[in-house]
Amino acid sequence: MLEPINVSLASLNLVTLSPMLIAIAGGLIILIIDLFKDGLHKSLYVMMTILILFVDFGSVMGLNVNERGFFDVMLIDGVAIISQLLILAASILFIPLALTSKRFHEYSYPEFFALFLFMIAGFQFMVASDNLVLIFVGIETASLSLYTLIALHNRNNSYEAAVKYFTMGALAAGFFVMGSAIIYALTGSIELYQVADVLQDRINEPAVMGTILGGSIFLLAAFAFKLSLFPFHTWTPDVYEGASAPLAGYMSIVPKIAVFVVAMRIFGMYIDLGVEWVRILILILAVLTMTLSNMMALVQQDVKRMLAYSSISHAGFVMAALALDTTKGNTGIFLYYGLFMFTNLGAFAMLWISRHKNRIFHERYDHPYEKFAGLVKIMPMGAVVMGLFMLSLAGVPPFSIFWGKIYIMSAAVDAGYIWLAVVMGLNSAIAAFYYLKLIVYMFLYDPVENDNTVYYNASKPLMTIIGIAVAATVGSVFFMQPLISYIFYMVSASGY
Amino acid sequence: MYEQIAFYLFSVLTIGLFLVTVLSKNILYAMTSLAAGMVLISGFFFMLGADFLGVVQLIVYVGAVMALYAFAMMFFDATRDIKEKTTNDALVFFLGGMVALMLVIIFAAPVFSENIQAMYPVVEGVGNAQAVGLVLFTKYLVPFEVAAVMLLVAMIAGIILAGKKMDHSLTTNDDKVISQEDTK
Amino acid sequence: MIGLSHYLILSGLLFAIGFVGVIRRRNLLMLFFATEIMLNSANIAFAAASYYYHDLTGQMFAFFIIAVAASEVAVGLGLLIVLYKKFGTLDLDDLASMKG
Amino acid sequence: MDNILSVLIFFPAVAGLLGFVVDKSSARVYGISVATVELLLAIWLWMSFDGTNAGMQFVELIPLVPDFGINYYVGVDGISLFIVIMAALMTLLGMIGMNIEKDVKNMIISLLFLEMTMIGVFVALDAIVFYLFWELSLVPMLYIIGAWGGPRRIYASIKFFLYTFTGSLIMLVGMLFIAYLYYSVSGVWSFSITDWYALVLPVNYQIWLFMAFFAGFAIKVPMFPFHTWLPYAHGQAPTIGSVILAAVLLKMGTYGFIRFSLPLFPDASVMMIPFMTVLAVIMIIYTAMVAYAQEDMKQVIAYSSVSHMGVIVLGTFAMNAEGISGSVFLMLSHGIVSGALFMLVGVIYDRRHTKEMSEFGGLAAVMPKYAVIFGIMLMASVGLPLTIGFVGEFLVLLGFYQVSPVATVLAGTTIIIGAMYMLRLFKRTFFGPITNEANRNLPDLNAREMTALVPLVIIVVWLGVYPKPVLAPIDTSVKALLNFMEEKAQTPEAKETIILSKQTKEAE
Amino acid sequence: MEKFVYIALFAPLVSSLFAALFGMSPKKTFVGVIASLLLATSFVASAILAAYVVQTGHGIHVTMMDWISAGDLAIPFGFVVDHVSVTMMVVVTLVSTVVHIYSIGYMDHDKSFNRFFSYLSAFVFSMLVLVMSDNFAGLFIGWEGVGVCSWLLIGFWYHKKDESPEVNPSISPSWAANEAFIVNRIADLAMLVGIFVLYWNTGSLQYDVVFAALPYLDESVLTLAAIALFIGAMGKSAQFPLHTWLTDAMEGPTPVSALIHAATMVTAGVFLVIRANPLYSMPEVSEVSFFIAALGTFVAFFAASMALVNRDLKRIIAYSTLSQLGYMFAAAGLGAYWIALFHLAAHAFFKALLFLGAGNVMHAMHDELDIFKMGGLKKVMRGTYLYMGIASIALAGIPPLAGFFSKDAIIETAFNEGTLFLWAMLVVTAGMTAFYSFRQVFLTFDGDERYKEFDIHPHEMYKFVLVAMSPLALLAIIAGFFQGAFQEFVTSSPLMPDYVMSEHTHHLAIYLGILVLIFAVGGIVLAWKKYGNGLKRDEKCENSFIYQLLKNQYYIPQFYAEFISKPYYLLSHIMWKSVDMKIIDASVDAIAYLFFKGGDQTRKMQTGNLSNYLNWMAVGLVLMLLVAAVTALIA
Repeated sequence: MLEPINVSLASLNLVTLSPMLIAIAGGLIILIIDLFKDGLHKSLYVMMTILILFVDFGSVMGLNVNERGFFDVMLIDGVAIISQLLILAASILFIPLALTSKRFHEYSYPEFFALFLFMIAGFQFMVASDNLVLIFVGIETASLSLYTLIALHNRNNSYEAAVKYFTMGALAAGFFVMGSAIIYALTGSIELYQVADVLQDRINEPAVMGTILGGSIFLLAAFAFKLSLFPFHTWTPDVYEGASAPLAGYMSIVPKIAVFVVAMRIFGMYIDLGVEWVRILILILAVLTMTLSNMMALVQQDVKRMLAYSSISHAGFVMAALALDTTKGNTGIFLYYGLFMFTNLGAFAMLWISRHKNRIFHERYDHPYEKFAGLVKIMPMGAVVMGLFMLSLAGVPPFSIFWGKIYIMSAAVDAGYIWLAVVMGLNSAIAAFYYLKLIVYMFLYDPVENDNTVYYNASKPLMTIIGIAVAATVGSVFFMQPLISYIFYMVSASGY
Repeated sequence: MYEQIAFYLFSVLTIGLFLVTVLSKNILYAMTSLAAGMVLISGFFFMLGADFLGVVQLIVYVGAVMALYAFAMMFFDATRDIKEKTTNDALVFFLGGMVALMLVIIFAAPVFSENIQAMYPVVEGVGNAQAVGLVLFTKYLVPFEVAAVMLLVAMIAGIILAGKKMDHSLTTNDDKVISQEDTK
Repeated sequence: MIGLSHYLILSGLLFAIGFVGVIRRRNLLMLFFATEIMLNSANIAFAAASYYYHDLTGQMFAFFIIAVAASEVAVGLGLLIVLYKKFGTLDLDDLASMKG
Repeated sequence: MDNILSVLIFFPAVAGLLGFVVDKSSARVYGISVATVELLLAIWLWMSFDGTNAGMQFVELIPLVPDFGINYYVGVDGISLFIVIMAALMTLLGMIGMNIEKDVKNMIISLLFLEMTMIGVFVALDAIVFYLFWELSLVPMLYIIGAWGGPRRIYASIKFFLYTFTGSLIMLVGMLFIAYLYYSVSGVWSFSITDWYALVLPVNYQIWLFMAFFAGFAIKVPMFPFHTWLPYAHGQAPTIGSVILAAVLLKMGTYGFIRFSLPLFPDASVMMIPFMTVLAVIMIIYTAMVAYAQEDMKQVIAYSSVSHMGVIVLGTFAMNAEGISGSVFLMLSHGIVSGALFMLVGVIYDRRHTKEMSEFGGLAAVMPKYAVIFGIMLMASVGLPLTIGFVGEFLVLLGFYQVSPVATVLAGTTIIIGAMYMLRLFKRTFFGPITNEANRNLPDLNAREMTALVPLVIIVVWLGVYPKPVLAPIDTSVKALLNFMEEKAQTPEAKETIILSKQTKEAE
Repeated sequence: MEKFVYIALFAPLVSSLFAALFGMSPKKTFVGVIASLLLATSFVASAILAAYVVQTGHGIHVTMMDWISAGDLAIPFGFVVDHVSVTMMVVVTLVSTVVHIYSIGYMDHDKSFNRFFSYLSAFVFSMLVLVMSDNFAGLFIGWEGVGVCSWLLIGFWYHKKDESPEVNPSISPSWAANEAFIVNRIADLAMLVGIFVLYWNTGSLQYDVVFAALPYLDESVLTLAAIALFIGAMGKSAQFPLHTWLTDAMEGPTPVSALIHAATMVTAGVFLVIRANPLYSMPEVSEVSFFIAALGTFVAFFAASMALVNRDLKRIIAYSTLSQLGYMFAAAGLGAYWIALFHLAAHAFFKALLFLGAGNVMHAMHDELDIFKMGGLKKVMRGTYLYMGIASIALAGIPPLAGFFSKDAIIETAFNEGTLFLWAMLVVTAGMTAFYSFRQVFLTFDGDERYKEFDIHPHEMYKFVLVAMSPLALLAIIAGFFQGAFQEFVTSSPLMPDYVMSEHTHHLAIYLGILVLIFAVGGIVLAWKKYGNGLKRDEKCENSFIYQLLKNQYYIPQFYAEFISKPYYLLSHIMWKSVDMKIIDASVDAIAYLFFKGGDQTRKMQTGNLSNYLNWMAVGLVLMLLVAAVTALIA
């Protein structure tokens, strides 16, 4: 017979669960409100969501570093806290973009906001655990919500995008479980700290190396898909194109932050164990990703697709930092995404502003370059703002992403990977071309059609969000010091 | 001895059934063989002492999932033979073969470790369901709850995606059209 | 005597079959079948390892995999339904309006 | 006013921001007023500058990212002082001489931002701040070339941007590596150049780092074979763009060599002398030949810029006070002279909307004042004594003779082939009968153009006859630099090659 | 005395600036007058300085201000008035004063009258800087300054158009100006190298410091410095092979030819060698010095030979200038610096006179220069005829005119040094000189009046011009008598070594003189026989190879055009079109294109087809697994 188990509530450390619970509860509240009263305006839900996220944010802020909770399933280390903060911040920035002056399909569903909150809870679970089960379930919760959110945009491209994303995601899930199965078969555990202990003992057994590597490769393939690394990136441009512009911007940041944290936990472990091949493979993937996606971005005719490829390239850039497995490199990941968040979201928000329902500039694309031709004449501030975002993405100082870039390049140099820093530099130069192309269209060409279409979707909340993004992009130099020192402290406190 | 016979029999059957699933042109055959394969897999679970898992497998897969697929199949009117363009079979089988080969090589290594300290050991004399229940509701309670949320998400997703509201897209219609629809 | 490796290799073979299905199938519904196979193959590996280690963790993982598989089916079918309503087909070769 | 440098940097930027509010009709006057104030501030800087002090003056240090060693750190010494003044001067005169109808306001704002970045580059003492201004300067220039340029302006502007950007990113890696080395030695992150100066680097590191910085600077200078963006940029840019580009932006490269490469990597710099010499000599002769074949007036001057920049590079690597001082002085003189020449070409372009030499001929009779000023600038360009052009060129060649007589003779051919293309240009444009009727009634320089050009003529003659007020502070700082390099150099060859002046030696 | 130094130096500058003020106005006679007065002032100041130097026996050294100082280099604006420079100053200011006055008449009808005076005075200023400077850099200022003024003045009539040599044997002034400038620049480069050598080995550019340090220098350094400086001198003094520009420079107005291309600027090279005589006297560089002498002799003969057949009035005189410069270099190279300087001064007077006379002829003949189209002009132009005659006699070396003394001394020096070959060449050249001088005089002034065919009505120059020319004529006649005094004066300078003939030569001097005289008179007689009674063209002779060779200047200009100018342009064009555009720029663009092409290729993987995407994932996985398996197998 089994002994009854006594668990004290204090030992569970339930506070570690609070942020996710807040998000889930928030989602449920929204569903309940919808249940009681139909036809409420989306602005209510937007504000509700913001408030819930705000509370969530506050509860994350209140967490103590390096605590485990709930039978050690929950792991609240510095990385978990920063990544949650970044996820929540990006979400708070994202959700007001629903308040456009035109109506779009997804925002007519209160469920949209509930799913959004569940998705955030999923991400939060992912980053706040080192148990592969919880990570897996978190990933799937978030992903399933995300597929739905994409499809809710409700036009042909969005279904196509959602289906593509879903199908490839299912394959990636297969990779993930197979990788986990190999790890479990090898070590008898699915908790990373124990896996590390066991592997540490077995690392010298001659035949095991291949198996260790095999397990890591399935996981790498799964995460490479989520992080859109070459050649697992193919979904990205199509999905970004099919999704609404703000969601595409959101997808380029939040899921990636979450997955980076998990990847950092898993592959950091492998690299620490001295499985050098993992590092080499990651570096190969990273370099291929940034280079090839840059090249593909060069030849795009659509700004949104260009930004999609550029996001892939940025992810490759950051992935290279992950391969370094140094505190500085890992700090760089969060710093980079913390800065990328504002700029990229701002850029996608600018596309969102210019989204027109039925004015077809191009039979296929929503945002062809031609649409932005001569923007400076039609909408000078808009052009300047978009130009700033582009310059920032290109890494022109003193705009935000420049600081992330040099921090990561510096990390590469410190780790002895000077060639990598050079490759990063050259890639930035290639990338500069396609960002410049948009600037050239906006500033140097004459408008194709001189009307106010580009104002189409603008509203006060959108302007506010863009204003915040601009302020963060331009004034980044003034908050770099606190940002770097905070992230560095958090990352090093978690031992990465 | 029985174990060996059972293993090899089940293995061959499972592989055969799943091959039918993957290669058959007829969706009905594919689905039926998939369901049969799932049943056989639950057989493995019983062989491996995971009774609870075996039962869940039977209920969820054969009961729920297969039923869903069956409904979907009817919805899509996919009972007829499906024409698929399989242009590069060589590549597909090469890749599949390679994956199989690699996995065999990887698993052929002496992966089993002697000195594993089981975290949640199988207790002798206790039913599998009971033991599983204990672990599931202590250690894996959080994932369990998250899985619940996940299922909720799946439910909501299924409902709204398949719902009628999706038939009229607010995204592609002009605002004037939408407001007319609203007033209806 | 049947060892862990036997089960693992079986799991690997099943995974490869599912894998072939995923990359070969052009009909989305049948493609989803293949993903189920892949998930199930992992289940066998988990259950086997769990048995040989006398550890329940593997069964836990397998349990969650089943849950995930079920959820995926729900969402996947939901997506397929809207897709079918708009495109009238499940053939993914007809699903290539975005490219380049 | 101790923070005059910050004022100098940010005054144009603030003015640029406020410029958005100024009405289009008054933008030009606004710009000129701002630029005038800026020039006066720069002159004030000169007046309060202590010419006998070789070190950095008016230093300001504000931590920006102390954890990462990035500070807002600026200061000025004899080497940078005059380039700053020149930047302010050329901006002002360029604005005065500017003849643009389209989007004047945008142009003025761009110019003001450009001025900020130019001054920032030359006073920055923190590598990241330097890099920041360096990259930022590309943006307004891109706009200026792209928005007001010729038919292939977009190609030209993108080429300009990307080429420079690529090189400087490699330079950035070099900077990060030095910072890392500094960190590993001292345990503190720092990007301040003065801290780096204290760092003694192993020679093999020095060579790699030298090459990294070379990538950034060489493209900017632009050195052969990285120069091909320049003819396009100049060819397509509006007059004001060419003026600023030639006068100031190119100097960033050579200034970088002096500020970074020489003191940070003294051994590598000495080892690289043959390499740099070969490139510089090719640059001088080859581009001069290319200039000779040009049909477009502006292209002649564009290629001549490359050729003259070769002389500047050569002087930088002379490793003696004569050569380096000459090089710095030549930066100034080239800035003034090429700026003036581009303005002059602009004058004729405004009138005829063509720059082809074959369209002209006999202009001397029609536009005598123009011809006179062009002639003076031409003579300064070919290095006639008692014009500004001679002093630098003479000192550079004199200095470099100590390093390599053969290379000096080859480089010295610049005075021959330089004269060849310039005289060909002058002859085809100004001499001969008036063959094209369209030229017969061209108006001579108007008051606005005279206002822009006459100060340059005065400077050309003044600094040609009496360069001392400028040369002396430069020389003081250069001697200190050499002294420092000699102390820091590790290899005996380097110590031997770096030649201190007798006065410096005696002072020791 | 210092103020006279500055007056002498800056009066021409003031004059130039004053004239420049009116540079764009129509002709104003007072500009010319004031310029002439200022030049005269300069001359007077120079004369006073000369008197002072004669009296006190030592020079004046003033330092006006610093010019360039960097590193150890310190170059002041310093001026030295010593025996050598004061001689030059007097000659330069005198000739230029005369030329200024002459120009008032000559440029009478030119619309750019004021500009002309500005340039001319600027030239004089530069020339004075050149001769008065106390250091090599200052010399270089003047050196380049005269180059520019020469460029301006040769190209003074810039509005004439280029014509191919077949249409018009003379070339356009602007072309000639550029040629002169560029050829001079080639030599200037060498001169700069010389300056660098001296600086790096002596630490200074001041004459006194450099000369004091010479004994301590290596032979190679000295040789290099001597060669480099001499190449510099060759350019300015138009020595072979840099001589072509001088004849082309005759495209400038005639007063310019008189001042710059006969009396002053072209002698700057000689002046440099004289100035740097401590260097050239060093025993280590005796070979260089001998080369100078040999080259001088060669040029004397070579130029004279071309003068024999030329039909262009000014070009004949230009060749004669070239030839006489050869004489000067011969003397300087042989160590007879004071003789060279003396010939320089004497030559300045009669050659300027000759040119100004030629200018009168041109004025009369409406810019016609072909002497075959003249003849019999003595009837209308008596004064000019007289002046030209005197100058030609002086040039031919007929006693007692100046040329005899100066040239004979050079020939004697060649004999004295034992270089008999040089001596023989110089003697023969003396005969040729006489021949071509008088060929020109006879063809111009005697014989039949061929100009009438061309409907030209010649007239004599203004009276005041003729009066202004008289000092030159006077000096051309009497300068020779001061040979002794000059020697005594100049050689009293510590920097100027004396040169005296050996006893042996002294004994033979009278015979040598008579020999030269025989050649000279022979040349004149021959010229009279051939041309005294009008032009009789000899087809056979004119078609002979030698005649054609000489007429075409030994084909050297053609050689330069074909083998230097044209290839250079072609090469430049190739460099631009093929190398710069097709190779360098194209490779930069190719890199960019490569990325584009790569992007175009890579985007093909983005087919939009989900199945392909899944395949890509599979490929990625398999590739990575392959790595793992290989690792496993290796382990």
